[in-house]
Amino acid sequence: MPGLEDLYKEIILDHYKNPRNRGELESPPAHKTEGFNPLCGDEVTVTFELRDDSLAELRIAGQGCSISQASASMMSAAVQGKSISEVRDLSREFKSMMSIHEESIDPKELDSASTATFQLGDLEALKGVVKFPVRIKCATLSWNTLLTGLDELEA
Amino acid sequence: MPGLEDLYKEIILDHYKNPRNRGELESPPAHKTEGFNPLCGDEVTVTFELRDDSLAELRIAGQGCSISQASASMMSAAVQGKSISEVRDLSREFKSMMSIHEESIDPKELDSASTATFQLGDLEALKGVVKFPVRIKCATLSWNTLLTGLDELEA
Amino acid sequence: MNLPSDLKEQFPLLSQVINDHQIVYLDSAASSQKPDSVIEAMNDYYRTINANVHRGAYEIAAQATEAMETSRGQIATFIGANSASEIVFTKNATESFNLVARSWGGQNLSEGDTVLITDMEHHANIVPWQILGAERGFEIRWIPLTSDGLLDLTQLDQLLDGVKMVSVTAMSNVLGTLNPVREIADRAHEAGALVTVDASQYVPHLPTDVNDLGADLMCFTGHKMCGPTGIGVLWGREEILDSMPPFLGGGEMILDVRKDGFTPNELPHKFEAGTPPIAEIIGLGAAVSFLESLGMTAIRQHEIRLTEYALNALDDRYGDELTIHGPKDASQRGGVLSIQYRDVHPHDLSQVLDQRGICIRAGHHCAKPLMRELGVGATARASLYLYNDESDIDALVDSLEPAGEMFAL
Amino acid sequence: MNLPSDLKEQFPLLSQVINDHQIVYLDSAASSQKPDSVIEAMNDYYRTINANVHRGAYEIAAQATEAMETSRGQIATFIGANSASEIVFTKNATESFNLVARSWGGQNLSEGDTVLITDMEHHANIVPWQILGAERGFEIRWIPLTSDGLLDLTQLDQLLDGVKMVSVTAMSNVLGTLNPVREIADRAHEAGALVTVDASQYVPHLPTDVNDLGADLMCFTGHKMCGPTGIGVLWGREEILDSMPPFLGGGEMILDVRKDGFTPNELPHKFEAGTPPIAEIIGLGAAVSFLESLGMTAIRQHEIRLTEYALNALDDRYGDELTIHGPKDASQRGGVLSIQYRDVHPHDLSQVLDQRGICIRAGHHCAKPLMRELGVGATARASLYLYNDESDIDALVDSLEPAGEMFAL
Ligand SMILES: Cc1ncc(COP(=O)(O)O)c(C=O)c1O
Ligand SMILES: Cc1ncc(COP(=O)(O)O)c(C=O)c1O
Repeated sequence: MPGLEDLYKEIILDHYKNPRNRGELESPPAHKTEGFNPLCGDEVTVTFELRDDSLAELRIAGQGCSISQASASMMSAAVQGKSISEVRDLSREFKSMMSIHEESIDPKELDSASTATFQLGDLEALKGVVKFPVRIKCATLSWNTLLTGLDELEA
Repeated sequence: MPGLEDLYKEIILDHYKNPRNRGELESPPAHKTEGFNPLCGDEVTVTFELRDDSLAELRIAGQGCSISQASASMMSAAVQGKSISEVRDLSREFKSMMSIHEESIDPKELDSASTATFQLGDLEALKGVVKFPVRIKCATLSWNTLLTGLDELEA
Repeated sequence: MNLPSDLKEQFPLLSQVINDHQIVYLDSAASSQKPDSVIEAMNDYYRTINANVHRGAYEIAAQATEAMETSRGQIATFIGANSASEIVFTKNATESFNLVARSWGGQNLSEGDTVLITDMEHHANIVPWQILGAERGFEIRWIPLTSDGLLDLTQLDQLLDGVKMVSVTAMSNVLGTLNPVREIADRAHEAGALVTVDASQYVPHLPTDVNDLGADLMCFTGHKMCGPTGIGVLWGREEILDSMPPFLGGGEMILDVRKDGFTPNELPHKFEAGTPPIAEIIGLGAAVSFLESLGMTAIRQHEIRLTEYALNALDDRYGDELTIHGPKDASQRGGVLSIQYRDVHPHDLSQVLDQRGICIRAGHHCAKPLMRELGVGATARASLYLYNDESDIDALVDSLEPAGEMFAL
Repeated sequence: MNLPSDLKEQFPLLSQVINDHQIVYLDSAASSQKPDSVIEAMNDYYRTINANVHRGAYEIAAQATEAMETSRGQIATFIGANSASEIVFTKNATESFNLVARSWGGQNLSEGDTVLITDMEHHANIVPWQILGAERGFEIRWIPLTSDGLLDLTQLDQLLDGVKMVSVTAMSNVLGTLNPVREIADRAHEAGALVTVDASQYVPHLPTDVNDLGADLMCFTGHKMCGPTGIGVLWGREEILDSMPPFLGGGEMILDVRKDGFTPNELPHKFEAGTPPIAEIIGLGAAVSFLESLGMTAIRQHEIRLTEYALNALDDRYGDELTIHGPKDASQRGGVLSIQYRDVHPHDLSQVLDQRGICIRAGHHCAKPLMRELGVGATARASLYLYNDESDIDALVDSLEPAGEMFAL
């Protein structure tokens, strides 16, 4: 049985207590997407603006546990300013790290994740969440919400 | 565990193999009622004619196991020619004999049954059926059907 | 009368060791643990008389049928039903509510009609009405709450106007609130409405009598009352159940099937389609025997004492740093404690507690409309049952502080 | 490959002594016996990880959830489903059919539409359509039988005209007939209809692959396949299940509940309202493991051999005095033998056999329309499973004669 220190790394608690890019952009012009975790009631609101195919500005609002809040904060720091395709690659890499059943992942995704040149950086700290399967959805909530937002804009 | 000899008395097999009052009266003028046992598919058709408040004529048709057929045959012999109130008393007496859970019987019924002056006669042979609870409905099917028929006429 | 102090020994799971700690199980509102006698009753069934019921002429089939029907009778007695045929077996309380909504509601509710529920209902007593309501266009009205987490009945007469069915929980699974079901039922009946009671959190914990409650229909679930999973109950007054059309169709629930239609069976079989959860019914009968052997009054007294102990211990230790949703008085509530400690998120709290072998539940507890009323996304809920004791509460109390140190913002 | 010859030892009930005879269980078409491994899997759950699933952050709740979802995956693999989310847990096959009729049928069937079933269906695949049909006014059409108890497909194209759903049993629980499901499915699909398969008597006895069968939806039940009572399965192709509205409403099946409505959850949870039959799901997983350890092909071979042995032994001994409904060839049928011996009534026959510890079933087997086609009120049905052997057949054969002497008219 993994210990709490695997889950609650110092950097995670730091992002939880001092969340980056907190708030909501005015929408429109920003795009706004809400996500929620039906199991536990966590809610997240992602607002962002695209400029030249890049995530120029992004803000996070909502409520949730330390993992969901820290993950959202880390994500915001990691994706701000990146191009959409970089964001998608990064999200694949992150979600593959968050996957307990690697075999159930789309092989195409794994492939591109393993050849991705990105560094997860701070996000690596969330690796320990995989050992606590019920918390995985907390960590992926903000990413899935952002991806939904990007899909909505591209659709 | 009771043995087969408790169930299949000689007189029962005799009624089964040589059923009395078998057939159907023309209806109308006769009254006709069908009954069935949902558990096992037994079916019985009772036709009878009343004259002066008496069961002047009665016939039994249908299909079923030895117990349901013998019980129907015995009933036909026992009730033919009797007055309606005699038939009702007899049926109460019979059904009280067929009851495993005496406490669940309507006390009024028990009362009138125990003070009834009728003799069950041949019908007593069916007493052993009580030891085989799943067969009780076989034995009471024809009686219940006859009672339904009487109720229909009186309603 | 007190409960025996060695009760935990009868519950095999309670001797588990989790993360080097003897388990402290404080999640009985989600599902209770099972005593040996319940597990053994089902084993006995499978090992000695397993056979399909109601249709077999052979010995073990007859015994299985008798065991199942004996359970039905026990459960009828346990809740003060007038006869065993008022007890309909379902798979859980949720199915019982769907049966009521689809069968009774399908027959009686259409546009212009109203169903009255409350802001503290479990999804099981909300969504079935919403599904039918979307088809039929009737209104669902909600009894609001006071700030103490009680039902606010000041406007009840207006709320009852035009209502055909009042469906209300006897005890909240989030707040612990015990509702004045009898009062509501009397006023509902005066207004011409029927009353369905959600007794999922009530039957396991308090002496229950359907006539005292004034209920017309009542739903509860086996797994919260020391019984197995896979078994629920719908009780209804005979004339009401008799008037309702069948819900699920199939074997057992028919008298006859022809190509052009079917004739429904008598109660309770009319509502029990297909092979019933035989082992589970027998297990629930054993659970009822177990509860009766302790005495429901003694169980209730034990839970009041323990709830009081918990409320006091938490208040003594944490004062204003800690809030408990719902009524303050232990005699007005069940042993369900939704705790807000500083600003520690329920998920993080339960994670820290788990590390010490303490099982509490964090989430919306299938009561999202209530969460919105409380203005929270989730609560951390500790809930008690007959097997809990002071040591369980002490473990809970001692574990909050470290969580606060870790997570307070 | 043969089955181990000491298989009976794994089934505790089969060592029972009934009326001074070791039990001879020949009623597996009604319900199968359970091996120790299935009973123990449920005991383990209750004793070590019993907790409500899907919502708990603590250790045993996570383990319970994982055990339940592992079972779902095993069952998906066992029947060749494309993913675990195509497996919906119900309480029995009957509920599965009601789900299909109410949810798919409610969305797709109205006046002018037709559902095609067969003359050999179980009530579970008749009455749900009749209930909805009475509300909606669509037609139910029946595929007739040949005198051998096969489906008469000569008029299938005409019968398929205007049909939206074909719902057919893969194996009759009365005649033993194995139906050409793939052929029917192909022709149904050509005609633009979907296909639901009743695999209640098929999955327990033959290797099953939903894609090979050509099914769109498939229903089966746990208690006939060495699993516990209280658990059934609906399998469906993902896009079909996705298109269907929820059936029962309550907890688990929602993403969100607001006062003005709810948002359904994803598959398979959308169809699983309330606390699931957790122990039963785990028990069914153990049953699938048990069946896989023997091998479904070996089970099928064993049953063919034993059915042949039975058909020959009965014919040798009784010749024209005995008729068996359904196909004569053991490879065309399952081990379900509806016997007519002289004019002994099925009830009397089963009673005499019970006296010798032999369990067979007498009745209409929840197939009253079929009984009418056969022109009988009931049949005496002996049915085999993996644990039966020649000695069971010998006991059956030897016991008919005394019954004949007693009852022949
Ligand atoms: C062919 C067939 N379909 C459906 C069923 C219904 O199964 P259950 O009673 O478990 O719902 C049965 C068994 O009773 C059956 O034999
Ligand atoms: C108040 C209340 N009602 C209904 C239910 C539903 O019970 P089940 O999930 O067993 O159907 C629950 C428990 O989850 C509950 O707490």
